[in-house]
Amino acid sequence: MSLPLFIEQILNGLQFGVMLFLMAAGLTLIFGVMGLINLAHGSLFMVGAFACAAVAAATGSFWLGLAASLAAAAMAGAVIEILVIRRLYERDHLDQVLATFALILIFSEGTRWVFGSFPLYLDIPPLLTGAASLPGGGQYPVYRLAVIAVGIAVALGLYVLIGRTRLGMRIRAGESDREMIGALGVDIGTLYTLVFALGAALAGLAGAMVGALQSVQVGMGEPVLILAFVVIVIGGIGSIKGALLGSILVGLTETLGRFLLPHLFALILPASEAAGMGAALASMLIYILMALILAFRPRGLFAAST
Amino acid sequence: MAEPVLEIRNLEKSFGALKATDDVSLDLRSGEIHALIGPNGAGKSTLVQQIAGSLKPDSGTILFQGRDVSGLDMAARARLGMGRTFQISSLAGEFSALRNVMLAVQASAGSSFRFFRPVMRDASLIEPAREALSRVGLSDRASVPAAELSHGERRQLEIAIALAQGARAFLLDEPMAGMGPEGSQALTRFLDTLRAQAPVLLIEHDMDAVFALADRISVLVYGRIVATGTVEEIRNDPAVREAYLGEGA
Amino acid sequence: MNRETLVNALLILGLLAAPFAADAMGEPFYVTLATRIAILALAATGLNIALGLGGLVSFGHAAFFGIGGYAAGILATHAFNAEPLLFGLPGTNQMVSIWLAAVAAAGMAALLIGLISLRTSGVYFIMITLAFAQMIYYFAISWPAYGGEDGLSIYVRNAFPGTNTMRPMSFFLIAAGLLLAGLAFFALLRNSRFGAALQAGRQNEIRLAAVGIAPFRIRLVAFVLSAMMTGVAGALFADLNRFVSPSMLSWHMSGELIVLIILGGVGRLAGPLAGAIVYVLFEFALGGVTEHWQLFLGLVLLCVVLFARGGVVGLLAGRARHG
Amino acid sequence: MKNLLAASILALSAGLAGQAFAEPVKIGMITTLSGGGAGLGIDARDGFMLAIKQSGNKDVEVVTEDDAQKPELAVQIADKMVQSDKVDLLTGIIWSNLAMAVVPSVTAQDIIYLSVNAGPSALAGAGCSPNYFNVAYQNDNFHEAMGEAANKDYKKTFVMAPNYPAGKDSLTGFKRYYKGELAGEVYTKLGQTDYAAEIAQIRASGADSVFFFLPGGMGIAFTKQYAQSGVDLPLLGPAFSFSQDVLPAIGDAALGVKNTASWSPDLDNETSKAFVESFKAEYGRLPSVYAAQAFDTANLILAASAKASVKDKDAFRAALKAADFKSVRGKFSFNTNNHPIQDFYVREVVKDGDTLTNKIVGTAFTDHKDAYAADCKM
Repeated sequence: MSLPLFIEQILNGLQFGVMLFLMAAGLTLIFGVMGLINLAHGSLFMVGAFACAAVAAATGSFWLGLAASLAAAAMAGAVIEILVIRRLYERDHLDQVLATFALILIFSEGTRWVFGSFPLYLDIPPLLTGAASLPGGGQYPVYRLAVIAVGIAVALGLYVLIGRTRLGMRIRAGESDREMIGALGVDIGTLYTLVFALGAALAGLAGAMVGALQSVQVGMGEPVLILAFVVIVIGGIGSIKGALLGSILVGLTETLGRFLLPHLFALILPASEAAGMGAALASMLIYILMALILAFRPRGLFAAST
Repeated sequence: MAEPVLEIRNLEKSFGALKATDDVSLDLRSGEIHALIGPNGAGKSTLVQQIAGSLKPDSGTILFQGRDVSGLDMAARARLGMGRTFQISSLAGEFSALRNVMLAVQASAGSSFRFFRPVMRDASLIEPAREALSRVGLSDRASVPAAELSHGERRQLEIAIALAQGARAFLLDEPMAGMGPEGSQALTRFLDTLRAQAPVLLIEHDMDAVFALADRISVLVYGRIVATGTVEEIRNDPAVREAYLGEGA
Repeated sequence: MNRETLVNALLILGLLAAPFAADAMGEPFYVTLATRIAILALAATGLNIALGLGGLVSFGHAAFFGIGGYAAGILATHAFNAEPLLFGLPGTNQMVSIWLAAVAAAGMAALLIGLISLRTSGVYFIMITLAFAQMIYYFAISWPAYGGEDGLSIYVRNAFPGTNTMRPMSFFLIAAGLLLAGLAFFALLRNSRFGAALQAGRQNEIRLAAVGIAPFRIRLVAFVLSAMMTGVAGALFADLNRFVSPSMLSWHMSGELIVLIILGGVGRLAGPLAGAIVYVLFEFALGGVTEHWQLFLGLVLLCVVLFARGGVVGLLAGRARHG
Repeated sequence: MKNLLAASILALSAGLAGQAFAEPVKIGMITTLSGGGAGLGIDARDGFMLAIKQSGNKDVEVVTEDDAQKPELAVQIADKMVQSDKVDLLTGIIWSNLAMAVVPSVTAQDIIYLSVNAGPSALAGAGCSPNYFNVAYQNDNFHEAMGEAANKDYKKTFVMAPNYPAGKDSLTGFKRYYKGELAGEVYTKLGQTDYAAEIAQIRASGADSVFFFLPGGMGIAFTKQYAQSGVDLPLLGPAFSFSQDVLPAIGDAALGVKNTASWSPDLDNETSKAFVESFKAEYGRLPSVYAAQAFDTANLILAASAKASVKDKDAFRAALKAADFKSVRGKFSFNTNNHPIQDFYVREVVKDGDTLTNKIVGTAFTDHKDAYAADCKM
């Protein structure tokens, strides 16, 4: 195994983790502030990808598509928050799981009704095509480097937003004490809608960026959703820091496991069987990781203080 | 002197930089009511939680009936005979008052791993539960769901549950809180009879009740016990007057 | 007789009577549909022990459903091919032995999963049960010995003494019989000492511990019992379809089981049955009308959660009462 | 031109339309019309219904239902179609796992099933049935064809497929005919959408070509990511990842990729040309290989129904087995296990105006039979 290959795989894990972070940050923010568990977050990811693909196809510009994905996902988020989600804040998790499960069905079938059953086309913008040289002789796609950069920028942005702005102060107040921010004279309904739309926009952004790498199709949000849940549970629900760390951990585990496990099994098994066994174990690996972490830290690595 | 029923030695608990329990030692002897008083934020509830087993101390030992229970969880300590009531009532809200008490009977007498016999036809659960309810004066409210009881009734129900557990010591966390003067007086009279059954560690804000009931009083300030003694000794203790009653200096 | 008892009796009688009517009219398919309802209701009744009585929102019960299904599939395959299973033990095509195996396998899995999962609570519990189910799902897909993603066919439905199980009516009666047994078990459990402790733990965990009952052990046993019943339902489901595949283990299946309970009424005796009747009929009726039926299913679910709390049984029989 | 072709279709089908069947035929079509895999099912349904429509025959009734790609639902629908709708024939299933759920139990009930796509090996070998006719292919075929075709240009191929039975069959099929060395063999997670880790391994492997089988969205994702990665080894694959349903979503990244299939839109025979034109006229898009196979299936049923009564199972099975219909694939006959004997072509993805499509660049096999027929005792 050469060094460039190893560096490339680390970057792959990082890029995957950063993408998960965009999803997980929204989920964990919504949980932290409103105490809501939102299964439909994957649908907002899908909305972002479809909006980007549709607008990019109509205008020929990926960048307009990207803007559209943010707007469409934020809008979809705000609409479902007002129509459905705000009725769920006082309910138990069971009702929340079920209502947002229903939203998944509605979003998926609705999207299919509008866009049809065939995957849409979305390509990366010309500016970001091609591969860059890595130190050590490897090559790496520019677009994936850009995704990593966006992820880091969003993480920094969230840090500043929550730590340094009035909105962030209200969000933090909302996390620790809902009645207090009511007393501060903040319109709590608007704040919740805003936070939900912010989380949705992050999911939409992730959807658009990933849509250019993968295929834009109905149901694309579900595997990502489950991984994002794994991430926030590992990191500690409600903690942005935990979401970041969990994302990177899951991204690296998933990528390196897929790559290294077959090699490990090859030491004791014939090649073809080793590939199969390694792949089987790799697909279970992050769930094993999650079970291990929760067995020792039942509230995740950075549990919020409740 | 008889061996104490409950003995706490050098208990310590910190939350970050805050020392909530600072080298606390105290004991509870059979037949007495030992009151624990202190200003808000002194760490009384934290101490009760550690004694009952819902919070783990950083260090120190808790002996109950001569046995080290520091490693046991709340349920195990309850089974040994710690009967606890809560500052904010903690009941199974959908269950009737009677079923709440029956749960305690079931826990103290026999196993909960019985899967078929209906509890509502099990006289060995119902009879002792009714008796406990009647002792606290809740007989006519037996079939009302706990969530629909009044504030005072819920406090009485908690005590009935502790009785039905067959407690060897009672840990009562502010049982008078939120009760009207009449209720407080009735409860004071009742608690006075309770010490004959088992000793009581009483955490209470109501000074009239404390001075009326307590055999001994310990004063907790900023996580430390600043004084322990009889009612008279505490009334006259200058340290207590300064730190707690806000007099002097 | 109070109103809930009446509603329960009507639901059960309705389920039992409908297939006879359908059979008499020469519509055997409706017998199959009723069998499906009975089996899903049994699976959801299992989940209702953990979720309804214990408040344990398991988002991974598909794991036990699928394990039961695979127990049936694997034993039947070995019997069919006359290959020994393990340590020279033969497979079997006898339903009763298969059910016992399904109970044992699902119970073992639940014991292991429960030991870790029950250390957590709330959202963490929801997510860790989901994660364990996903783990088993991916294992089933990638494990080649029993068909992987392609699943495993049971060529001939397994046997039950004294009857021909391939007749839709016979198989329905077997499924309905197990459902009745399951409901009876649930009813007894709910009113027992164990049920009292389990329900008290849902209402107030601290109270349960404060009287001296450790919630963990109660919940673990409930989780295992719950999984066992769902496992038996899984074995029946495999026999209904004469087929078992990883999709029985998928998270959508876990979601569907929860949906059945909420639709019918959480913690109610006949809740899962009412939910299964509504869900299966809805899926059947709408699937023939529009290919976008999942959209309407979603809307209906949403309305139930938002506006009709207590589900079908709650609507018909009013709020639940505890003695 | 279009009118001329339309006229010739009418003329072609007139022969069948004129004949009333001995018995009306009721066909149950179970296929995937919702969820992520709906594109394939919709193509199959449209191809099938096109043939029925062109025949103009009033004695054929088709009931279609959506299986949502769920095996349990497919079984339920099959039960309903057999027990309640009382269909004579079943068809339409796209996925092997759904076929494995439905086919063994319906054929055991003496219902004839015709496969428009899935061809699991279990049903071609020991599990074959006189009531099961596969009009598409045996699952290994496309991969075998690529293995054979790869021998010409490549010596060291990197192979990759998802870790599930069809994926393993795929690599087995490829290796059955490929004589070169394997630079690597990788199984990915089913439903995986990010292939950066695998692409890195390909880059490091020293291969001279890459063979992959990744159906549906997985293939779209892989091909796009591969094109961006800077690795420029030639890609080889079965037609599934480069069929007409997914090409628009992959875009130019697919250009030049070699893939194998039993049919291509540019296949040079009258039936195929007429089919492509009329499909475009009817639905406004190019047909995929799934549409072509379903179109053939419908025409096979029509031809057999004209010869024998569907109620006379023995005669009807014989009429099906004769395969006396005009296939869009040109030559078509059934092997002893009721699976096709047909030619396989190497296609290349090209751009025809603005539309991405496939062009035949060679033949991999003529009159190819699957590897399992010998195990079929029938």
